[in-house]
Amino acid sequence: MLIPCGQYKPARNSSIRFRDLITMINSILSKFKQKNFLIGFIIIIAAIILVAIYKPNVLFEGLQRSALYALIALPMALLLGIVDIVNLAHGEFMMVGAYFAYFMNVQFGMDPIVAVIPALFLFFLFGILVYYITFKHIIGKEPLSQLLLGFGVGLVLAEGITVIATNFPRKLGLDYVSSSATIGGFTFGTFEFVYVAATIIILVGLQLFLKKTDTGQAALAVGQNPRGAKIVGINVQWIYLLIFALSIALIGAIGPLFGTRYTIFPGVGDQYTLKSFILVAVGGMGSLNGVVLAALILGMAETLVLSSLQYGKWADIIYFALIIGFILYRSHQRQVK
Amino acid sequence: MKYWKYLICAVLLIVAVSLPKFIGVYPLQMANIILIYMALALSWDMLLRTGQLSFGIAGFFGLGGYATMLTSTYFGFNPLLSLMAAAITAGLVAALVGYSVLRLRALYFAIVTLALGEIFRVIAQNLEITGGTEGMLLKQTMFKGDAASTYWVMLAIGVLTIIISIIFQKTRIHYASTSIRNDEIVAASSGVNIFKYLVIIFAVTSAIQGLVGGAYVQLYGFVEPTATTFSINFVLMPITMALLGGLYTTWGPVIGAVLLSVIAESLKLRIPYGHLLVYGIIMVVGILWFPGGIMGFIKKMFKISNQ
Amino acid sequence: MRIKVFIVLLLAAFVTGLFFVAVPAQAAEPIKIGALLPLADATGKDGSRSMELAVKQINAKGGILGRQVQLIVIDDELKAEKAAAALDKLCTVDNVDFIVGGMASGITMALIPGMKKYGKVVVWAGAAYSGVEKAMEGQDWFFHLHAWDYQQGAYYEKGWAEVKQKYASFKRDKMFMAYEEGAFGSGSFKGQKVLAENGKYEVQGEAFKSAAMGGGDYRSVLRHAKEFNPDQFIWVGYDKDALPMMEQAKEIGFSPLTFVGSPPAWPVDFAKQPLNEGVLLYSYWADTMKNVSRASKTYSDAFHKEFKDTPTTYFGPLCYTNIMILADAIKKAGTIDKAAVIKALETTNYPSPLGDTFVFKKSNVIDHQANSWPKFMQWQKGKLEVIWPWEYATAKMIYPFPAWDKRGKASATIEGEKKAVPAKDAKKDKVKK
Amino acid sequence: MTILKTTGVTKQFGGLVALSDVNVEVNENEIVGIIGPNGSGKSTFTNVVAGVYLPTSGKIEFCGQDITQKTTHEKCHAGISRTFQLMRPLIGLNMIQNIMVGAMFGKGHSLKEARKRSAELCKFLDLENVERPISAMTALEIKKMEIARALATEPKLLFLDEVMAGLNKDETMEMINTVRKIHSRGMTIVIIEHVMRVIRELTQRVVVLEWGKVLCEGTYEKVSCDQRVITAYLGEEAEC
Repeated sequence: MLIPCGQYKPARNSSIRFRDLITMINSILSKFKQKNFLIGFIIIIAAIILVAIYKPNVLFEGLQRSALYALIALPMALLLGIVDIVNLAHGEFMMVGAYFAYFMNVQFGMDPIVAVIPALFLFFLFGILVYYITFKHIIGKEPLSQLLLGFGVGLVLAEGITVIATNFPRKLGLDYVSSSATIGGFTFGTFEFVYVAATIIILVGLQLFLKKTDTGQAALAVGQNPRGAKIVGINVQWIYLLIFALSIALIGAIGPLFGTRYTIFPGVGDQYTLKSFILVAVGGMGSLNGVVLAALILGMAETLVLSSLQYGKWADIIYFALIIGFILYRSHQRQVK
Repeated sequence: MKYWKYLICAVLLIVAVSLPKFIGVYPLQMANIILIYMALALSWDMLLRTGQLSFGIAGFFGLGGYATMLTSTYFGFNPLLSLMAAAITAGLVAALVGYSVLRLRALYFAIVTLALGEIFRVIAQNLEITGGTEGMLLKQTMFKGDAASTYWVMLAIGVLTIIISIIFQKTRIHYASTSIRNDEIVAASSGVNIFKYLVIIFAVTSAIQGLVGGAYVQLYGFVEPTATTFSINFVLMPITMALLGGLYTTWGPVIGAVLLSVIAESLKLRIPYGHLLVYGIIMVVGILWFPGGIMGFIKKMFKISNQ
Repeated sequence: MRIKVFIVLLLAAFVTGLFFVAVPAQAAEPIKIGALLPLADATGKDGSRSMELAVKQINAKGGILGRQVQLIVIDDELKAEKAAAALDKLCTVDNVDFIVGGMASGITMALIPGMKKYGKVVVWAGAAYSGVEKAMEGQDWFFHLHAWDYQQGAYYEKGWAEVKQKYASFKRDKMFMAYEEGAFGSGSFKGQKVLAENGKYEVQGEAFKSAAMGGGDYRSVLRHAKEFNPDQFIWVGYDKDALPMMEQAKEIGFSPLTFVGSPPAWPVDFAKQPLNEGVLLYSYWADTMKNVSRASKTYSDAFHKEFKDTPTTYFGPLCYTNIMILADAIKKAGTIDKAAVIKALETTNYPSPLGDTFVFKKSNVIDHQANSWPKFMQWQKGKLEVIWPWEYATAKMIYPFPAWDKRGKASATIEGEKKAVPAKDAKKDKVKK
Repeated sequence: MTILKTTGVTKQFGGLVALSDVNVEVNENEIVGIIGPNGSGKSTFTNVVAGVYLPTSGKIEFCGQDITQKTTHEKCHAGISRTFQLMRPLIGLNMIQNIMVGAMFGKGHSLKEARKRSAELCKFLDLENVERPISAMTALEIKKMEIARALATEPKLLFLDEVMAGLNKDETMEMINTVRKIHSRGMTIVIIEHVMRVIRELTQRVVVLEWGKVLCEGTYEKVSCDQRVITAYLGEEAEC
């Protein structure tokens, strides 16, 4: 076990059993019996089919775009949704990761996708360092101070990169990022499916971590009630440290993937911090699946609107109106309950 | 003891009002910037006292800016009247929007206010009447840009904000917002009409933000939706200043605004390249030293010395 | 008690601030020039370095009128209120004699009230938005170097017409413009629509979110462009959009006859990318111009010697020109008196590293508009070559834009494409000169 | 005279039925005790009547008015006030300011008047040194302060939700006296309690809840000998 958890040891089988699978399927099936869920499901399927006929590229590109959003939002969902730490320097860590991959490529010819693995380790250590220097002293005090701290850390990272590498935009020229496939006269890019794959890997990995390991369970407990978790013997500081470092490691490792396709510059991260923040809120705090679903819906909707020529300039409004709508709807649901 | 306070305030006010006699145009311009951010930070803090975290500062700031621009361009309002229009527009819109949005709490409220600001921006950017993405230029800025007069207007706005904040701290609104922030169920059970107070406070603080936005347009003479008028800077900087200065107080955001603005400007003049790096480090160190903000630190010092 | 200490702290903070901010004014021995540039931006960095270079050169020759020149550059941080404060500092604290610099139109808008208030001679490098021009109507102290947006548009039309004349196979009946959704992009498209109406060709446009603003996915725009099947595709955006735009165009297999981009600068290492081959662009200057222009070579060499670097944006030579024009005028006027300097500036005739010889004329609105013109350039084998105007041409145009599937991994296949340039046109070229 | 009357009040949380068909009447100037094992719906009943939750079905009448759909603060204005099971002081305010919140918003007094009345309440409940912050107060004082905050709204009906929890024997005694003192001023009180001794000492009538239903009702003596109640409590503190 990674973390000494004291007396807290939930009795759990760490392997997925067949029976678990059955109960999972059963719980999914039982949802279909609810009328609303069924209607919603049918509408979504119908919408997907309609879109696929009307504009097949929306399906592929929307999926890819959503996957990128979800990918970047997941580490924040882990940190903010599970253990309630706001890290406004989220996007900046990704930016640093992308610069790391860039210079690994320029200096040593390392492929950015390979650079994900060293980035994962380095950023885990970096996360520990940043946690010990900064966030450790803030957590549990005034929660809003985290906003200022994150903003300051983000500024230091962005400006540090500016000092080291200037703020000229950089982009690796990689042949494979513009690879494409053609099906029946319809050409679409294939590289960005990397984002889809990475999202699935991270999502499943995090779910398993949270549900099937003692440490993950402890993290959930800390998120729900830090004081209670302390009482039952969980080492809360350790959990914070671990989750923080894990989140930084993940977002740092996403950096190289991001940098393959997008131009990087010191200010590239902050927009994605905001996007992730929004997705975590829309998806529901604490729900990783919700975040991915929110990314899927918002990304698809955005792509769909953009794909129509006249309304493209209103895409932002639809995006933000959807966000407000979702959050209001969810809050309404909560009240009804 | 009590009179001391008033005396000091009076002296400060006199010094502030007569400042143009002693200092040049550039320090006055800096004072204007400080007053702009101070009013924004303080108004944000006033809403935060109810526990509602708003990211919509830039939205209402921009809304007020556009209101000023449109009323003075199309209806020929004089500058002060157009500032009123800005405050009223922002306040009204906030009250209307607040009816649905103020049921939300915490991060959900924060994100929705942020999204609202973005919606205002996109509307301003896509309409013909607001000048589209290129924005608009004001024919004549207020008082023809006379440094002393504009400073007095800004000072009036700053003092007004401080007075509103003090009123909020001295009257029942203080009790309402503190109880809502601490425990909504207790507040409601004690008879606080939470929603009413939230709408009032949201409208008032948004009106202040709109007013400052209007003044910004009157000072610099233009609106431009993407980079300036709805800039995320007007969200991040006030929040940063209020947090560093100390929350839930009148003087915390004021101190934060003065300190951070002065530090930013002096750093810029001393280190032309990379001053933001130092600025970021100061922020991080500042919040690590004073986790409760500078005001929190001062209060703690007093408690220790009193005991 | 509490309030007392607090007041003391507040006053202490304030006094410290004044101490920091109020830099004491020095005796007015040197001629002072104040510059406003966004130092964190590539354009501002090139610009400020070039200004420093110009001032150094002037001072090395003994200054102007026997006085040294002092350059004071302040970062406008691309923030309107900071820029306005910086202008006030230049005019009241540093007591500069002249104002130069300027990049973004949005920032310039915030400076207009201040500039009018102080009425100092302003030689302004940047700002293309014609709204600024309208606001400056009748201000005799305002000298503007960069062409206004509508002037640029008209000039491009002229250029394409000349290209068409020269290359028989050149076609530009349908055009698609992808523009970033900010003022820069949408302003360009607005102008383009008017020009297309006059020029009687078809134009369609669509906005995209620039990577600078958090965008970076251009595929829907590119698909629309592909459906429209234009002869010419132009994107108006920033350096951050450059390479992903090419990659995504390749991804969906979109290669129009001419592929034009007009960012203010290009990303680091764009020159090394094989995808850039054949991309056309609008710019005022390229380093290769040292082969055709002596002024350009002098500047380029001096810059390289001073900073061991090559300017990446045309704001380098533009800002260099900015200082040089002003210095010449002061010299000619023999004084720093405002009216005399304005008179002298009006007679400016300066062969600039940008290629053009700068003179000030009346524009549609303002009295003093320099005749600086953008050029058509093309990436060829990793170098920016000037295509048009013919007198600065450093290479011939590759036409049509080589299709993605017809080029190998390297740019070796391009050689054959070059033959598409009709040989007979070489004569016309000479006649023009 | 009946002051509070609930008819068929039911509350569901998703699939969980927390209250089902609860009919309770409270008469003016009496002390009613509500008892029941953990999770029997005592606190939910308070929350439904005092307005934190709206009932799924049923009707709540207060002083002859239908207040079923009213919000929390409206119910407070109508005259229902309450304390909480766990201590919930407003930590941003000091002792007297906490009480002033009730006086100002529950009854609409001005700041000055509220301070005066709150000071009186403090005296009445033996609270001293009223400008202390919450951090400098004992548990008993906080409990008393919360009662004062509820009283400051000048209610017709006061709910005391497990007001004795966490107090030692002496403190419990003091609290019982305090409740008596409040009752002697003519207040109608509903007391939700776990500690049987308190119920025995204070109440005139007891309602027993189990699984969200009313099990039985009557005087303490009658209820405590009821076989069903004894089974429900399984001998827990129930002494005949």
